[in-house]
Amino acid sequence: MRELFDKTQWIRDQFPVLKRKVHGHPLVYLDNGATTQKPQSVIDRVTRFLSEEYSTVHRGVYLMSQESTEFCETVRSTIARFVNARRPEEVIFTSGTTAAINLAATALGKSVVTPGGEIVITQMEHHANIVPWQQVALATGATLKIAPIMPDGSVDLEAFERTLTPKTQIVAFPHISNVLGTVNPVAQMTAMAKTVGAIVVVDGAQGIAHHPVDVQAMGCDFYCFSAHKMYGPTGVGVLVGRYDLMDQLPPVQFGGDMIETVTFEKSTFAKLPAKFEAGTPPITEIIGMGAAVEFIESIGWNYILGHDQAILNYALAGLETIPGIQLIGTAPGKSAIISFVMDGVHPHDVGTILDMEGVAVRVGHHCAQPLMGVYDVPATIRASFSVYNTESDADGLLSALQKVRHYFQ
Amino acid sequence: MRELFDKTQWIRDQFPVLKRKVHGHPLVYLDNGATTQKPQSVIDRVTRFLSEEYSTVHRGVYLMSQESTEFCETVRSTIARFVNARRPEEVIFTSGTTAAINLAATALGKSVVTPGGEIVITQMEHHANIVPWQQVALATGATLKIAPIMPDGSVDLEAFERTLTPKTQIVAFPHISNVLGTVNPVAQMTAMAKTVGAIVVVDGAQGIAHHPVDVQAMGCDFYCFSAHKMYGPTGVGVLVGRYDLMDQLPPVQFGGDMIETVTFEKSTFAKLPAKFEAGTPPITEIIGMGAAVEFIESIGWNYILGHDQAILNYALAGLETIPGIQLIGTAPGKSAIISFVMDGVHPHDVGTILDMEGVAVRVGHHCAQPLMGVYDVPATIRASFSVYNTESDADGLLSALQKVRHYFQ
Amino acid sequence: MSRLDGLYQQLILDHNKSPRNFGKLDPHSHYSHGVNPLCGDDYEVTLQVSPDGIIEKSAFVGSGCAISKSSGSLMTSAIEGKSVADVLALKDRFLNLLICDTVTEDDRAVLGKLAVLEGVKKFPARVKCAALVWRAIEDALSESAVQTISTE
Amino acid sequence: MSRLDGLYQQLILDHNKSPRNFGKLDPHSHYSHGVNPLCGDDYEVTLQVSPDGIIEKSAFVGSGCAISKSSGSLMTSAIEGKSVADVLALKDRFLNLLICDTVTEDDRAVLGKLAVLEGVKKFPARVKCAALVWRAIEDALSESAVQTISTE
Ligand SMILES: Cc1ncc(COP(=O)(O)O)c(C=O)c1O
Ligand SMILES: Cc1ncc(COP(=O)(O)O)c(C=O)c1O
Repeated sequence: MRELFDKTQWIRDQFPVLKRKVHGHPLVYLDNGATTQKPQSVIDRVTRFLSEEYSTVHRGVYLMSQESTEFCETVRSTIARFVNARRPEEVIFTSGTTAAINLAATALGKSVVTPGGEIVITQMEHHANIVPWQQVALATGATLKIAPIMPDGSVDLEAFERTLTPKTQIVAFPHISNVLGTVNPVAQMTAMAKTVGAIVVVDGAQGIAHHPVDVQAMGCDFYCFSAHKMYGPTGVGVLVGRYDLMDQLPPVQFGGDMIETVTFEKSTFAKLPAKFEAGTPPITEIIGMGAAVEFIESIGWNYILGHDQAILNYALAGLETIPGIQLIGTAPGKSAIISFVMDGVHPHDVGTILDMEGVAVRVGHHCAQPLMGVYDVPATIRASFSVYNTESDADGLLSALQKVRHYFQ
Repeated sequence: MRELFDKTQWIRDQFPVLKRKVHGHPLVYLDNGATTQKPQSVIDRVTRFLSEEYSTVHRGVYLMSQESTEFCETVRSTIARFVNARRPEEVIFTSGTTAAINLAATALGKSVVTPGGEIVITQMEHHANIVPWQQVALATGATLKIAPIMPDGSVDLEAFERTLTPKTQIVAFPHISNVLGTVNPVAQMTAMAKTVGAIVVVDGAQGIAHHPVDVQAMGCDFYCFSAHKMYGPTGVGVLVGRYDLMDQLPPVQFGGDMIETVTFEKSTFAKLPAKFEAGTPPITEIIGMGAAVEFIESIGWNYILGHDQAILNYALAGLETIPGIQLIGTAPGKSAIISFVMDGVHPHDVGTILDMEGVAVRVGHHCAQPLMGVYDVPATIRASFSVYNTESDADGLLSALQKVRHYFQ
Repeated sequence: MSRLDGLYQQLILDHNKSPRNFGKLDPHSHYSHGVNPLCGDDYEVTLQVSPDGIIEKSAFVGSGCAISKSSGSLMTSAIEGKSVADVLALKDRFLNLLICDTVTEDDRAVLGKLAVLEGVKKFPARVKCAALVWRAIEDALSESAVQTISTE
Repeated sequence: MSRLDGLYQQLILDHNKSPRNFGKLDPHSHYSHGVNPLCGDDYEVTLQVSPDGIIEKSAFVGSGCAISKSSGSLMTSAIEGKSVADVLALKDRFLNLLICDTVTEDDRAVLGKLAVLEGVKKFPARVKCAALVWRAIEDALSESAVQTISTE
């Protein structure tokens, strides 16, 4: 464990923002579930691109545009390798997870979902994996069905299986819950969904930076994520989709680069991935995302997984010493996302007091209002950890919570 | 004119990429219609944000998140002022022009356009302002009607007026044509469209950095643009829309931040602008876009308009000295976008030879295939100028074109 | 006094722990439902207003943070017996207290115990918490009194 | 020789100006339509193939850059009288010439005049121009010969 935290210092040094002070205290950044900070390598890559290399993609015969195109296509290949996609064309750049899920939902809603069909999601969804499916259900006359979770925050697999019927057309669930930290057995759930022939969409927003992703081993049809939660830029994300399926789906956004020919009467559409990438892509952000993947690979999954568990256990042990804390989400093998409530104190007050101590956590419903209903809490406090968080960050959280107890006995 | 070009040097010095060499020649960057380079102030703002201030928006009670939120909302206000919107909530952040037009088209397609209705666009549209409307027409049973242009590349206003009927529900056209450089009389065309009660959508991709925009004076309902064509980041753009209209339109993307309440049964949606901004926005890019607007304001419209005409006239005078050049788009008062073809040489060959001389122009159909058909050319060469282009850039273009003539007499 | 001490004063913590007038008046003449979707604060405000415009009774119920809850408790305690016009004037003075630097001793005197919430001024993100029940009562006293209102 | 001189050799410029076999064979036994949507190159290739698999006549027509047009002219000149199998082998050798560093003198001898397009190798963005008509003929000779093909 010592060794783990030594490497953490080496990692911390790569994140300039971590030197910041907040209200006079060193920043303890524990809102990684919302977004992660950026390493120098990502910042530098973006700066260099903008200062020396910036150009548009696809359309230029000139050198700089060819270079930009190559940079972006190299990132596509890098990401395809990172998630073990079958081919680079399975990687569609979007503006983020939300856009990726909406893309998949809209395309599937127009082509796969039918009246009387069923869409299955779980009780632990982020709004981004609820509302698009509600809309598809509304538009198509399909039914949205909710698979329940168990008190510890893991999916009730037996109930999940019973929710699946021959009418199930889509099954969507998160890789990792952004509130509970639960790591879902994606391959197993996908296999169940496949027995009824459903298309499986995995919300990978919290998964991509915390667990190795192998879309082929998982067996899912779509996997969605955002760069900004994996040390990369905002404004870009990815929809990884099975080629043969996506090839059949209709495009969703229309404009330049996604067409083959346009006449005023009729347009024909380009092949994958262009078909789903209308307009000028987030070029700089894609290039920064490539550097983010390289950053993750430079750290390695061994460290990431080990550190995640170490910091989780350390923080949980500390939380036990503070009276009146109730954990929300205690599934075995969960990721280092800790949601909790404190007896007699509203999360909002906790958030303010923690902030005054330099501790950044998120309080609220975490875009998972229905899940709050399941646990019958209006909101939770969420501390979500990342590769650069140390024991001392966890200590900072704990002593700030003591401060909360000082005001709210 | 001398004075203008002196200021240009001061401006050039702010763009680090302009120091670059290409194939041993100083870069002559004339693909500004595709995307513009970035000034140091934009690069620095992005770098500082990522290095010292990065955090998510909306959801945090902690200081950094409040700061991020304030940065982004300040940019919203800045942009509202920049285009003279009625209120900041009329500014919706999107991932770019294409996304903005698609957003408007999808929302209007679901609520305003009806079978038998008519959508009017012009012959000079970019694919981004054709294909989304084709799709709306297809989905609703409306008809897409095309208003013709005159040989010089200006809209035939009489014909435009005749195209409008009481059935016209939407009228969409560009502020400035990306191929022809034509500056459309937006206020006049909007007034015509309003006599038949149509909703007016202006594609401002080429307008925003080249002409002052006043959406109230223009009278249009929507105005769309991308940051990357106005010295700002990729991955962000804006849909400016009339508040009372947008308030009535259904949301298009679904997820976090755009909801009011979510239950598994039903969701209700947030007010403007949140309703149309699902998911984590392009935070860094929005902040960079704010710096881009400040950059434009630091230069001032006087310079921009004067320089645009000066460089246009200088380049046109030079082109006259080269045999066999045919200009595409010669409307009076046009912007500094010069499309042309050369007798006996395909644009693609011109592009390659120019590139070897360090001159970056775009060759092809410029995402305006139907317009190529109107002029009966397969493609054009396009040199598009920006605030940092000098007489010597124009000279570079001309001597490179002489080189083309060396190969292709 | 630290900024936090200024925010979480004993009186506030006390009203948070034992909110006065916590419940729903039945019957009531006026009603409003105030929510802050971002942090989940959610209160119902009910009033019994006499025909001549005097707040005879007021109550609030719901859930939320210490600031919003103590604000509800302090508000309902402060307004009983006051006229509608006086309550609306008090509301303006109170909202002013939360955001303006020009609060006078006179203002504080009129606001009485309510002035204890002035510490919120140094926490801009919490202003809407303190204001929520006041927005709700404003709404309840307006024509369109049955709507749900929301602050963000 | 400068890179540009290597690309725009006299023979290429000559075939661009006066393309051989420029037109459409009617009747024809094989047909394909090749387009490069990005730069607008657009050609139809027609063939008359004898029952025993010999290319008796070939033609191409359409519009595009000097590289694609001269490539069409050189291709149609080179393949007449050859067997389908030989043409497909020639195509492979030609595509190899455009992208590989391992081209031998032997390759160049077999390719003959076609080897003049080797200068394209230094212009990766132009490889698809030179390849377009060859992709079209490959397509014309395959089973699914009536499709439009596109290179990007
Ligand atoms: C006139 C016009 N409209 C729309 C667009 C699309 O903009 P973007 O690619 O940034 O979405 C462009 C630029 O390519 C344009 O020039
Ligand atoms: C599980 C989950 N799904 C989806 C999202 C949405 O991601 P984004 O806001 O980047 O689109 C998030 C993050 O907010 C998340 O945690």
